[in-house]
This record gives sequence, C-alpha cells and structure tokens, in this order.
Amino acid sequence: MEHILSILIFFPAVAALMAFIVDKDSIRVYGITVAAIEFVLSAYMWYMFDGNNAGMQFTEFMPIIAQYGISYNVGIDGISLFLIIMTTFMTMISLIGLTEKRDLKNLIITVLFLEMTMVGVFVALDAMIFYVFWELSLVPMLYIVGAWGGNLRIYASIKFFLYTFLGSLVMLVGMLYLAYVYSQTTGAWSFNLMDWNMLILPFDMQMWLFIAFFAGFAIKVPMVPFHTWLPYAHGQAPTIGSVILAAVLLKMGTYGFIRFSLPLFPDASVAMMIPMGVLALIAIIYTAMVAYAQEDMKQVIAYSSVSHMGVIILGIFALNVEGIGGSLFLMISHGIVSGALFMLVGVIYDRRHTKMMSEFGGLAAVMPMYAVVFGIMLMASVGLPLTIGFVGEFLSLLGFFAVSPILTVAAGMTIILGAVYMLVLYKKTFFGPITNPINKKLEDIKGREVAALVPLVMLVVYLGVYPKPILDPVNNSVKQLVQVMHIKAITPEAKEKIASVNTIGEAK
Amino acid sequence: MIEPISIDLASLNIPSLAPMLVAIVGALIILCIDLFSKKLDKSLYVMLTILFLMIDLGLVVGYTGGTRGFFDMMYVDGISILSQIIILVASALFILLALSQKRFHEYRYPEYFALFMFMIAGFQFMVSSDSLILIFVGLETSSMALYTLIAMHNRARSTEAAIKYFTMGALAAAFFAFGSMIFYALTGSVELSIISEVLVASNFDNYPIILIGVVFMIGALGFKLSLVPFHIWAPDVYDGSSSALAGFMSIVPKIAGFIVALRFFEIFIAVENAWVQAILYIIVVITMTIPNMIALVQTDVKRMLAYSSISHAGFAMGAILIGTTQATSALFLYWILFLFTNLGSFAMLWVHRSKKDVLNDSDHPFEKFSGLVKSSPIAAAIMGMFMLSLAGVPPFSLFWGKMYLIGSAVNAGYLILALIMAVNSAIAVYYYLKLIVYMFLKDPVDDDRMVVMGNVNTTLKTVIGISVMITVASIIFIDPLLEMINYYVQISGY
Amino acid sequence: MILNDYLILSTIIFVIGLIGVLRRKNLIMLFFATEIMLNAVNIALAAISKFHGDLTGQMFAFFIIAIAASEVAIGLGLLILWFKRRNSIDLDTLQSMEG
Amino acid sequence: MEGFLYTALFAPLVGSLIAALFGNSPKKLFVGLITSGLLATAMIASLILLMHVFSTEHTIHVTMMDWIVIGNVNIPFGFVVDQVSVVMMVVVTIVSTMVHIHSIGYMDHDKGFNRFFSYLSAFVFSMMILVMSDNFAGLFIGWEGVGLCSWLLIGFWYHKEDKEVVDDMYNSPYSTLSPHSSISPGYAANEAFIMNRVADLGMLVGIFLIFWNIGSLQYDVVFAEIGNLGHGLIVAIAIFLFIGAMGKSAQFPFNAWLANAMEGPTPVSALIHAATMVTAGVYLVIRANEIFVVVPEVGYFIASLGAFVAIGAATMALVATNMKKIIAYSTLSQLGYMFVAAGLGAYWVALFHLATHAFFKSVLFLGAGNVMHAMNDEINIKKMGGLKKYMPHTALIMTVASVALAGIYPLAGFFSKDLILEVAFGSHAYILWLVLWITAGLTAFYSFRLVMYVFHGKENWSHDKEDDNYQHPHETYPFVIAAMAPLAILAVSAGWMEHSFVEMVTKVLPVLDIHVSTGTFWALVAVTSAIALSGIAFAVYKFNKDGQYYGEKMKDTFVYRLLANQYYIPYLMERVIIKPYLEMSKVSWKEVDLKIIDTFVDSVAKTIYNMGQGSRAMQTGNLSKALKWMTLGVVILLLAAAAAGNLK
Amino acid sequence: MFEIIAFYLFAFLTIAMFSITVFTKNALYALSSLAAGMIFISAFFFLLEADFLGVVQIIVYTGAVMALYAFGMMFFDSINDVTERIANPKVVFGLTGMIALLIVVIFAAPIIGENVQAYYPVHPTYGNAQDVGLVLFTKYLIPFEVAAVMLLVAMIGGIILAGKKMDVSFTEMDEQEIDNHKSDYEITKDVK
Repeated sequence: MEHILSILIFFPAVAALMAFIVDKDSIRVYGITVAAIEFVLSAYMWYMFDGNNAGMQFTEFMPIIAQYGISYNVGIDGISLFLIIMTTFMTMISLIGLTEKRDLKNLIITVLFLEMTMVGVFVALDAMIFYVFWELSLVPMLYIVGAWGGNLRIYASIKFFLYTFLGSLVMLVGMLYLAYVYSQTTGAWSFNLMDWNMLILPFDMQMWLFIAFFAGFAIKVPMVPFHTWLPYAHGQAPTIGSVILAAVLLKMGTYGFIRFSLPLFPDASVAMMIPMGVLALIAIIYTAMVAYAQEDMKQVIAYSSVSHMGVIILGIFALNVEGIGGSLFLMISHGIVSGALFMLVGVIYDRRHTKMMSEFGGLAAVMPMYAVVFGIMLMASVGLPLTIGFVGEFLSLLGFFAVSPILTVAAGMTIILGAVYMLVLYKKTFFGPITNPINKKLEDIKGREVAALVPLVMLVVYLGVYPKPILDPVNNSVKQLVQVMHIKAITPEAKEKIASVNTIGEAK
Repeated sequence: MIEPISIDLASLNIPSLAPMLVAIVGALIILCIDLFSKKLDKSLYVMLTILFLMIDLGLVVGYTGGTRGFFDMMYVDGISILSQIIILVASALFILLALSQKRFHEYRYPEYFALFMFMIAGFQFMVSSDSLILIFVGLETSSMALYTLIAMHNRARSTEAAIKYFTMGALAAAFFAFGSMIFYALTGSVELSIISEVLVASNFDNYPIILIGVVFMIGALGFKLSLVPFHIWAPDVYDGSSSALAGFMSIVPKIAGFIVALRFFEIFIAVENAWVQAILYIIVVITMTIPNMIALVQTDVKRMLAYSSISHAGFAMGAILIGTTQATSALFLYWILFLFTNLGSFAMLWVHRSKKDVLNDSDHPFEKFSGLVKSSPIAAAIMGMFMLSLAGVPPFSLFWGKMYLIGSAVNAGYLILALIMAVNSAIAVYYYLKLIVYMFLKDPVDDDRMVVMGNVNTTLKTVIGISVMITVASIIFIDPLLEMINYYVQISGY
Repeated sequence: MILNDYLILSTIIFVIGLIGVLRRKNLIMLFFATEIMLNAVNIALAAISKFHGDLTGQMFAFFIIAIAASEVAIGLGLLILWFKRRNSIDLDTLQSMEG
Repeated sequence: MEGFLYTALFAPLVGSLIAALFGNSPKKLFVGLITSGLLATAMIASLILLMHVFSTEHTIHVTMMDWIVIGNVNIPFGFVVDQVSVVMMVVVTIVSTMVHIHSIGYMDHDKGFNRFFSYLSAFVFSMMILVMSDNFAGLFIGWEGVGLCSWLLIGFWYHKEDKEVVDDMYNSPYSTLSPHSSISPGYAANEAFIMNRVADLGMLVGIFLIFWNIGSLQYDVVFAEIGNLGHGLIVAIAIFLFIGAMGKSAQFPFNAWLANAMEGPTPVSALIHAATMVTAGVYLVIRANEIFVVVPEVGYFIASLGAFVAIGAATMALVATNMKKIIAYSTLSQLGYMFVAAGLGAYWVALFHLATHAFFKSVLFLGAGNVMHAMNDEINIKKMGGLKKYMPHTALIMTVASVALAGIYPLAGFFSKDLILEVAFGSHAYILWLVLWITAGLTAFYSFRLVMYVFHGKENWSHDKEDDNYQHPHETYPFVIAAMAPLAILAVSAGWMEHSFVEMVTKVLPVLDIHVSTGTFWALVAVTSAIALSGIAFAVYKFNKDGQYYGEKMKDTFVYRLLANQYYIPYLMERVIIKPYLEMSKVSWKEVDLKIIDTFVDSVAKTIYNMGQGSRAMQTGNLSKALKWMTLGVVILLLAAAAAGNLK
Repeated sequence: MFEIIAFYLFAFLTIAMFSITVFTKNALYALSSLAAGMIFISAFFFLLEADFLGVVQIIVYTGAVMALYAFGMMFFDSINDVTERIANPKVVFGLTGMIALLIVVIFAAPIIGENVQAYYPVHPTYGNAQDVGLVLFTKYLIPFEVAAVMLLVAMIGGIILAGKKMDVSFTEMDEQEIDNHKSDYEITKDVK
C-alpha cells in the first residue's frame, strides 16, 4: 500500500480523462462513482494510518529535476490526513448534490481534475510539487466559476485567478530563494520540505521569506484586506463551485501556513504572532459586520467564511498545540459546515433562482426539513457546543488566549457577531409569515439533496460529540511541529515564547 | 614577391563548416530540381527541406572537432551547437506548417524552400563565429531571405510588414556596422575574443568611445531581439506575415540574436561593467513590462502573441544580464520550452486561418474564438493549455523555464529582477486568460466570416500533437534537457 | 591627417544619412539614405585599417559594400511589389497595422 | 446508582428524539404521553438519587467518555451527583414533568404539538447536563444547550409577523401595557439568544482564565487549586463567570430578553423562564462558591446588583397589564433575591429560595396559562375579571401561589424569602435589607393586583358572540389541574423541609455563620410579614373600592410611563446598539469594503490596463515614427554613455 | 600636404553631395548626387591606399546600385508627387544633432590604444590588390562565400518579388478560384 498517495492523487485525473468517453447522459453516475471510490480510498488510507506516529507516512520519493533538487515527494501526517479525507468527502458530497444541467460532462471532468490538484496540495512534501498543484488548482476553479456562474462570472473568475496567481508568484520567488539558501548551506539543491526543515535561518531572512510566503497564503485564505476576490467568486460561482471553494480551496492557505511558515520560520512566526493576531481580529469582526449588512444569502455565508478563516489564523498563530490543533479541527468543521450552507443556499436557488433574503420569509412553514437542516448547520456555524463548530472555535480561542487575552476577548466577539448575522439571516428567511406568494408552493428538499445533506448533518453532530478520532492524530503531529519550532528557534525570546504559550499557568 | 602560402586541410577543420554547407547545398539542389521539373508538389520540397535539415542537425549534434576552424573564422563552441540544434529543430517543425489544408501564395515557389534553407545557413553562421564580419554577413543573409519570405505571402499586409522590417533592418545594419567599426578602431580586430582581450588588457581606456560602440551594438542587437525601444517592428511584422512564419520569427532569429548578444555582452558582464549592467537591467525590465501592458489591450490574438513574445524575449535577455552559468542554461532551457509552446500556439492560429477577410482585416480577432469549446472542445483545450503554458502555469513546459530563470536570478542576487519577472508573469496571465475566457466562458458568435479549423489537416495536427506532448510531459524530460544544456554551456565556458 | 578627422567625417556623413532615414517619406529616397550610412562606416573602416596598418578594415568595408548592394536588390523588389498594389511608394501608405 | 444517573440524564433526550421523529407530522397524543412518561422516569430517578445522597451522603461521580483531548486540554463528559446538583435535578425534573403534562392540555390545538414536546424534552436534557456536569466545559454545553432550546421555544410560533414599534404606550411592543409581548417571536428568540451569547463570551473568558492558570476545568481540581492563584486573578475569574450568570439570569443590563421571551407558549415560560433556566446563573454562583467566597468584594457587587434588579423588576411589575410580563418581572425580582443571598455568601439560602421559587412561580405561570387558554390568548388582565366562578381551581391555585410568592407564613415563600432578608440584615447590609424589604411589599401588591384583576371584580368581556371581545371562559382539563396540584402542594409545603434541606446541602455549601439575636429575628419576621400582608391588603382593598389602581392623571405621570415602558430600556437598546450596529455594518460593506478596499484592488488592475492603452500609442504603425523611436533609443543610450563616460 | 587638401576637399564635396541627396525634393537630383558622393568616397579609399576598395566602390555603386535605382525610378514613374511632409522636423534634427554632437565630441580625443597590434598587416611590398586577395582568400574565405550566398539570396529575392507571378495572390483567392486560375506561370500544383 506504499503508493496509496499517488493513487489518491492521480486516480481522479485518470478517471477525468476517461470521462471524455463516457456519454453525457451517464456522466453524473460516473462522476459520483469515481468520487466515491476516491473517498473510500482515502478512508482506507486513514485506516492504514498509524495515529501514534507523528512523522510522515506513506512517503514516496522520485527525483524529477535532480540537478535543481526537485523531486516528486509526497507523504502525510496527522495535519494533512483529515484535510485529504475532507477533500475527497466534500467532492463526493458536492457531486451527489449536484443539480447543474448545462454542460454537465465538462463540469464533472473539471471537478475531478480539481480534486486531483486539491489532494496533491495536501500530500506534497516537495515545495515545487506543492506549488504545481497549488497553481493548477486555479484553472479548474476558473472554469467552474467562469462557465457556470452568474452574470458577473467572468469578472469574478478572472479576479480570483489573477489575485491568487500574483500572490503565489511572490511565494514562488520565496521558495526559490529558500532553495538557494539551502544549496549555499549544504551544497546540494533541494526543494524537499523535510530537508528545508533542517535549515536554521537568520532572523531577517526569516522575516522576508515569511512575508513572501504570506503573500501566497494570505490571499488564498483570504485574510483581510486581501479578501475582496472571495465574495465575487462565491457570489458568482455555481453551488458546487462555492462548496469546493469554501470547503477545500480556502484551507490550502491556512494549511500552507502550518506546513511551511511555522516550521520554516519559527522566529518570524513568533515575531508575527501579534500582527497576524490583529489581522485575524480585523477579519473576524470587520467581515462579520459586513456579512450582517448583506442582502444576498450567499454573500452572507461568503463573508462568514472570511470571518471564520480569521479564527483559524488566530488559532494557528497561537503557536501552541491547542491553538494549531483547534484551527486544524476548525478547518475540517468549517469545510463541512460552510460547504453544507452553500449547498443549502443552492437548494433554494434552484427553486427560485434568487438568493436575495428579501425574496423569502416564512420558509420554515413550507420547507420544514430544509429549515431543520439549515438550522442545524446554522448552529454548527455559530459554534454551538456538541456541534462540530464548537470544538475548533473553542480550542483556537483558548489557544490564542495564552498569547494575548485582550485580543482573544475581542476575537471572541465572533461568537456574538456570528450569531447576529446568522440568526438574522435565519429570521429573515424562515420566520415570519410567507410574504411572497411564490414561496407558498416551494417543495421541501428531496432525493439527492437529502442524500447529500444527511451525511453532513450526521458528521456535524458526531464529530461535535466525539472529536477524538480527529484530535488524536492531529495532537501528535502538532506536538511534534511545536517541538520542531522550539528546537529551531534561534532567538532565546522566541524559544521562551513558544515554551510559555505551551505551558499552563503562564497566561498573563 | 609573394611567397606561396601553404595550408594543410586538417588545420581548416572542415567539419565545423559542414552543417551550413549542407543547408546551402540543399538549397541549391532544390533550385536545380526546380529547373528540371516545374510540376512538382510542395510536399516534395517540404520533405526535402526537412531531410537536409536532419542531415544538418546530425552533423551539428555529431560535431566533435575543435572549436576553431577556417583561420579561426568559425567558432563552434557549445552554445553554438546548442543554438544550432534549436534553430534546426524549430525550422524543421515550422516548415511542416507549409503543408496546410488551404493553399497560400508563398508555397507555390520552390524558391521559398531554397531561401528558407539559405536563411537557416545564415543563422548558423551567425551563431558559430565570433568575428563580427561573419556574424554581420550571416545576419544579413538570413535577413534578406526572411524579408523575401515574409513578402511572398503576397497580400498587402505582408508586403507592408516586409518593407517595414526591411527598412528598420537597414538602419539596424548601419548601427551594427558603426558599432563594430568603433571596436575595430579601438582594438584593431573584429573578433570578439580578441576585442575582449585587448579591452581588458588596456583596462578599458577610451571608455567613452567603448560605450558608444556598446550603444550602437545594443541598437543593432536590440533590433534583432526586439528589445524596447527597438521592438516597434515586431508586432506589425508578425501581424503581417503568416502565422506559420510569425511563429518561426518569434523563435529562430531571436535565438541567433541571443547567441551574438551573449558573446558580445559577455565581454562586459564578465568584468561586471556597471554601466552595461545598469543599461541592460533597465532595458530588460521595460522590455518585459511595456509590451506586456500593450498586449493587455490587443484585440487580435496573433498581435497579442507578438507582444507576448517580445516580453518573453525580455525574460530571456534577463538571463544574459545575470550572466551566471545557470542563467545561460536557463536562457536555453527557457527558449527550448518557449519554442515548443509558441510553435503550438502559432500552429493553432495557423489551423484557424481562413481566407475570408475577417473583422477589421485581422485574421484572428478574439471574437473568432468565442465559444470554441462548444464547437471543437479538443482544439479549445489544446489552445487553452498553450496559453496556460505561456502564462507559466505549472506543470506546463514554460513554467519550468520561468522557474529556472527566476531561480537563477535569485541565486545571482537579482532579487528585485526576480520579483519584477514574477509580477510581469502575473500581468501576462490576464491576456492569456482573455483568450481562454473567450474560448471557454463565452458563447459562440455566428458570423460566417469567422471560420475556425479552416486550415487543419493531418500534418498540422501532427505538429500540434508534438508540441502538446512536449508541453504537457515537459516535467519528465526537463532533467535530461538541463543535463545536455549544462554540458554544452559548461564546455563553452559561459 | 590623423584618424580622428576621418572618424569625425564618417560620423558626420553617418548622421547625414540618419537625417535622411528619419525625414524621408519617399521610400526609395529613404533607401538612398541607408546607403549613405553604410558608406560613412566604410570611410572610417578604411581609415582605421590604414592607421592600424591592418587589412581587416578594408575587408569589412568590402563586405559592407556587398551587403549594401544586396539590400538594394531586396529593397527595390519590395518597393515594386508595394507599388504594384498601392501604386505609390509613399511611406505613409504603410499604415494598415497599428496599435 | 449510576444507572439512575444515566436514566435521569438521558430519558429526556430519548423523549426528545422520539418526538423529533414526528416533528413534521400532525398532532400525535402519544408523543406527549411518551415524553411526559420519560420525564416522570427521570424525575423518579432523580428522587431516588436524592434519597440516596440524603441518606448515605455519598456523591456519585462518573466519567462517561472523553470529549476534547489535545495538548494540555483534557475535557471528559463527566457527571456528578452531589447534594447541590441533586437538588437542582429534582427541582428541574419535577417542574418539567408537570409542565409536560400541563402542555398536553395547553397545546392540544396547536399543529406544532409534537415539535413542541421534542423541544421541551431537549431543553430538560440540556438543563440536566448543565446541572450534572462535573466540569465547566460540560456546564457550558448545557449552558448553550438551554440557550438553543429557549431560542427554539420562544420562536415556537415563528410564523407571526413583526409588529412595528409605535410611540403609543398601549400598542408598542416595548411597553408592558400593550397586547404584544415583543416585536415578534422570531425577534424575541434571536434577542434572547444573542444577549445570552454576549454573556457567554464572558463565561468563556472565565473558563479560559481557569484553564490557563490551573490546567483543568474539573470542578474538584479547580476548587482545590483556586486558592493558590493571585487575588486579582480570582477576582477576574469570578467577575467573568458572573457575567455569564448575569446573561442567563437576565440580570441588568441583560434583563431585556426575559420580558420579550414571554412570546413563547406559556408552559415554556413556566419551565424555562421561571423555574429552571433563568436560575442557572444562580446555580453557577452556588456551584462555584469556592471561587466566590475568596473574593467577597465581588460577592457584594453581586448582592447589590441583585437587590437593584429585585426592586427594579418589581416596580415594573406594578403597572404592567400584560399578565405574563407581570409574572416575568416578579421572576426577575425573585432572581434578584437569590443573587443577594448568593452574593452575601448564603449559598444554601439562595439554593433554597431557588427551589421554592421554582415551585410557586411555575405553578403561577401554568395558572396564567390556563387563564389565557380559557380566554383564547387574551393577555391583558384588564380585559378579564370575575373568572373565579368559571375556573375555580385555577383561581385557587393561583391565589395560593401568589400568597406563597408574597411570602406569607406558612407557605414556601415565607421561609426562603425571610431567610434572605435575615441574611441581608445579619451581614449588616442594611440598605440591601431595606430594598428587599420594600420589594417584598411591592411583590405582595402586584401579585394580588393580578389575582384581583383576573378572578374578581366585574367581567370586562362579553358573553355576546357578536361582540368583538366575546369570551367563553371555561375550566381546563382535570388532568391539567392534576398536573398543577403537586406543584401547588410543594409551593405550600416546600418550606417545611428547611431543616433536612440545610442539613443535606451544607455538606458541600458553607454553613451560614450569621446569627442575629432571637429578638431581632422575630422583629424581622414581624416587619417582613407585616409589609407583605399590608401589600396584599392594599391590593384587595383598592380593587374592591374603585375597581382599578391608577387614576387617569396618574397614567400621564412620567413615572408611570417610565415603568410601563420598562424604563425605556428597549428603546435604549434599539437606539444605542441595534440601529448603530446595522449602520456601521452597512458602512463597512458599502463604503469600506466596496468603495475602498475593492476599488483599490481593481484600480491597480485598471491602472496597468490604462498604461497599456497609453504605451500602445508608441505603435503608430508609421514607419518613420518607428525609425525615430529606434534613433531616440540610441540617443538616450548615448546620453547615458556620455554621462557615465568619464567615470569608469 | 596634398593629403590634407585632398581630405578637406573631398570631405566638403561628399558632405555637400550627400546633403543634397538627403534634403532635395527632386528624386533625380538625389540619385545623381548620391552617385557623385559614392565616387567621392572612393577617392578617400584611394587616399587611404585602399585602391582595391576604391575600385570596387566605383564599380559596385556607379555600376550596379545606381543602375538598379535608376531602373527603379523609371518604374515608379511618379516619384515627384511623393511630397515630403515632415511632421515635426525639430525631432529629426534634435535626435540626429544630438548623436552628431556626442560622437564628434567624443571622437575629438585620440583613440588609438597603445596595445593595438595589426593582426593582418599590410605588406607595403605587395600591391594593395594582392594584399587584399591574400587575406580575402585565406582568413576571409568563409565570409566571402557567405557573401556570395547572400548576393544569390538577394538576386532570387529580387526576382521573385518583382516577378509577375506575384500579381495574383493565392493567399487572397479561395480554393475554388485557385483551381480555376490557369496561369502560364503556374509552376507547382498544390496539394488538394
């Protein structure tokens, strides 16, 4: 089973190529089957995964450009494991729930290619391979948003592509420089992350490189003020696009922070704790307010994603096991919840072809099931205990509390403001009398919609009550990550800081 | 009285001349065949041409003799071999485009192919000598042929293009002559190696005059390499000539030019002459940037590609500026990958060429491609892929070139340059995306003047197939390719 | 006579040629100007070879003459082609492509 | 015994889930029966546990499974049944069982019947988690859980539309004189949830503080360690925890939601907003008494706030004509009492009052429910009157409950409330005592004002079907009365168990160390009972004299308006928080996000594009211009050369 | 002495001639003055003991080039009506003047470096022709051949471009018209 990861990456791609032959009336089943197989594979990988081993597993190594140290090098640990499973799972779910009719074949082929790139990003251990998948993931998304989107779709897709592309090019320069530094120190070329982790960099260099990588990741996350592409992308994208974008693509950025920025630039990370915290804080509060002002349901959820990503960033830059672990869990949960919410909006959009809240009201009476599912996802999104949303949010905030109680208290506003915009959305849409006669005869969710949503609901509750299966592997790998940072940190202050935020009784 | 001079043939090192001779002889043979029979099909000539080019290539690759030949007139070092390989492969592939579905004027002439091979020979001379005289003569030979080839497409715009190209070329030639005259005056020689020796020995005295010489050389080479502000000809000429030839022009003459530039500027880069470096830096930056920006606002795909190829030339010129061995290898890697990608994209344009005069007499307006994915998805996908490759989206071929080039810039400490390159590729993405947007995201316009796939046939498909293969699978053979390039570059000591 | 005089002379002629290139609208007369520029260089080359006592310059001049000659041929050919189409050799008729 | 623990805990959940299965189907009686049955089992289990704990003094502590385990965090699902939690369990289960049964009657015509029971049982489950958890995180789960259920139940009749806010005191949803309890159920639900969230943040911070300083959230660990922390830190923890408590117990400034929560069905008000959920705050303070005893200054603050709320709420209840709001405010006022006790360190007294109050207040609400049911949801007490002869049992029960509330010997209220006053006096907080003393009088008065308006006097409604205020009052189902009976009995008798109660809970709660001389004690009893009795007397006398309490001219006075408009707090909230926040949000979207950030991003792109347009001018396509460009290039380079020429 | 006089005389003449070529309105004047200038230039060659060059110059220019141009001008019978309307002469003279100034000023300095040695020295004993011949057919054999090729290319190019075959353009005809087009000049048939 040593090639499981390669299989995971390339199976969807091969399947996508073969899909060209499949007749377009049967394509949906094909797509779902492929995605399901992929998901089963990833689940099997989880089964094979040794939860007690904090290091990389299933690693594969094959030099590609030996002279420049670029090699096909993949592997997973507790940090990437669940992101992969979440990716395959959400892809499957979004394909099951897919209601799109136009050019279905192209759409499904594109989604399968996208799946390859997404999995690739999470398993890559070689910076260049990571970058390859990272960039490649833009293309299918461009097509999905641009071809099946709303009126502004072309503007939105191009904006999305250009913005992220620019950022990641800066990151590329950073990577090349890092490789150069590596070759200067060791005399050998390598883009291998494991090798890079051996590097001890001077502080200034760390800062510059941190900024270079930041450019790539922050735009992807997206962090305020680099977030403006997101509302357009979400607002215009078809349901499946929004689902995958919110569930997986955004996580690439935060994953990048954990995988690259923290271990490679420990001192810079420590130095950036507060600045990043402040940025995250702005994201949390500011976008929550913006979300509250929206009139379009999808935009509300889009902005809420930005806000939640802020919490994730906050957790990451707590630089303690609780925070990072929490943010990882929050990535999973946000993936599931926001994915589900976008699907729910898609459901209503399919029926009414509008997402304006003013168009609705009193839906709870005509679509009770829908209202229930929406309610559950809403509660998960506002982080109600015993739903999946709580654990991550709680841990992230808890983690950052060790860094700065003040910022954390401010960031805690998320549980209030989040409740505000979500509940108001719910009231406007589901409560009150049915004002619009058209809504009187809307039919409740059915068939494939139920099939797609029920698993999500079950996950939301199950992982909310019993997060252990995810937290355990995460815990080990994150512990190791923190140790690495602590060992690598060159300035005593940084060492001290990392140690302090990870020990009890140090909170100021 | 004159004592008889005796030269033993061995000292001439004839193999160094052999490849060019093959090309010239080939051309002559074609002319002779034409004399015998007038009723021969162009396919014959195409294949003959390719045949000769193959022999030529064989001789180049198999060349084992010393670097010098014919009284040190020939200078066949690694980069010369490398560039000849590029030139020959590119030419062989591009001449295949002559076998198009539709009939175009130039292919009625057997002379077309003769001239084509004379041109190749000219380029080969250009790259395999360090005597400004031979370089000049070779350059002019190829240029003369090229002007004719462009004009032979025989419609108003191609003639116009040829005349523009010719006139500016004449001016550039004058610059070249003047520049080399100055170096001759300073050093008493026209051979770059000696010039460099003398200059270094004399520690660059008469500095101002040296600079004047450099200026005029920049003017001349800049014209060949279409560096801003000597690039004005490029868009019009590409626009006027047939897509096949335009693609060819974006690759082959430039690589020849790059070799000359490399040999010439090496003199100054090697001693880290601040002025030359500064000037080149500026030129490289504006050459990358300005055409990029102009390309943003183009309405015709071919013209857009013209500007983009100018910008790419700027990228490659950056390698010369950096001047490290890695940079030189990067230059070649970049250009080889660029060769196949550009071959592909221009071939795609060639495929879509129709004789109907489409909107505001441009052959390939963006509208022509809108909704292409609906009518012919494969073509759209391929074209899109070439665009992504040009934009430097991994894992398509040109990304590796960009990556390696930027890498070399970073390694040489040109971080700002690296960043500028990065930003420029980001700007460039916009106009490449523009075509993709038209092909994939827009709905077809029904306008009978816009015929797509009008010119396609098996040969073209083959050519495109090749470039697709290389563009997609590049990741596999980057390594051996680099190995070869590094070998040749190192033996020639750049 | 020292070399500088010749060089200056050649420069002056070169520039005269340049002026012609820049201001001529009649293409054939524009070509005259290019010839002038090349010949200007020739003078300098001959002079340099004299003062270096080295033949290379004369060689170069020789080849430049050849180049100049062949340029004439091609140039005229192109002009004739254009003249057949547009019945004019006015430079400003070459404006179909821009931007 | 663990079996009983789990039964008590999960029986309600099972009921809720079963009910949820039929959530969308039309009314099924058995749903009500099953849920009530399961609640009864939970009640019995709790009683058995009570007996067990009481007799053996053993506390039961189980850890079901791990919840969140990462890094230093280790939070299990653990439950503890000790003297304190068991009391709460018993109270909760008893009241909720009765409320369930009552609801079968009350909701029988409602199409959301099944849904209602599902929510109600879910609430009980969360409440049980809240009281039984052995750590703060578990407490927080229940804390938020009850919040969710209260959101669901307040918004139960979500389909009602929003009433607009008018200045007319008699129709504005912000006044206690209008028929509207709030803008709309949906609004009230959200308001309640969000306000609680605000407080929960405080609580969360408290939890964080505890975690990062002690490293565990288990009660036993925390309480063992708490002494080792700096005083300032403990103060902070105490304050933040109390903020959480304020939210749930609707203490000022979080009080607004409780009155609006009356939008919910009346049994809900009885269970959640009178007996159980709102007392969670008090429970928290009692539960965490080890923390609060260390910082008496916080305790005094709590006590003072409690007294302030007690009198504030009572005054609002004086003028209200909205029956449910009267009771709601009396609840609030009683919560104030409890906090005074808790704040002054008399935790068991607080718990005691909590229990007794739960009984008489829930029954009072249920009674009100009956009345409204009979008067088809008429809520204005001035439109009732003379119902005594139509619904005698309800009248009786409500009167008894009111007496208990007023604190008349020998009913439950007397014992608990008297104790609180004694505590206040005994700990020399004379002002608090005075406030509470006055409040006691007010309480007695408004309770009986309610009783008089509803059950006595002339009928302010008509038997005439054509008349628009036609009513056909009737006594409710016997089984409903039967359900209320036990509560009524407890309301009467709960006080008699004081001694055994004290003996039990003081095992975990600090004993009261304030002793007033016997003389003073009797004096206190005397004055308290006196003011209560006089309150009742006045209410009865005034009503019998001229059928109403406030003359027209009095209604124009500022004070009356102030009270009727709930001290203008709702207006304040709307003007100071809600509207400005919405405005700020709109600004930050339309102005900042679109006009500044996004415009900047786009303008970068536009600039580059325009530069393209600009430099395009270079390409005139004119040959001699092109030649000029080339020459220009050379010239510039020459200039550069000349400039650099002399410096090598 | 003679050299100086000759130099300045011919310098003046050449500059004058070329100035006429550049500035005159009349193409005929331009042509003839160009020819004259070329001849005067050859005078410099003789002056500089490059007799061979001088001869070549005269032959090539007055012989070949001028003939070509003359033919060309006959062909474009309507040369004179190309009116030279210079958009902005200032630019032209600005640019060129600048170049002239800079280079001349810089050239005023003596430039012969000391360590310049003659790689292909002039042998005073031989005549210039032999001398040139020797170098031309040894060192510069290859350029010489290439130059020959170049002239061939130029010839072919000239012929093709000026040929009548260019009068019809297959590029602008669609396939149908091409098939119908039966011309005597049809040399290669095209693949169908």
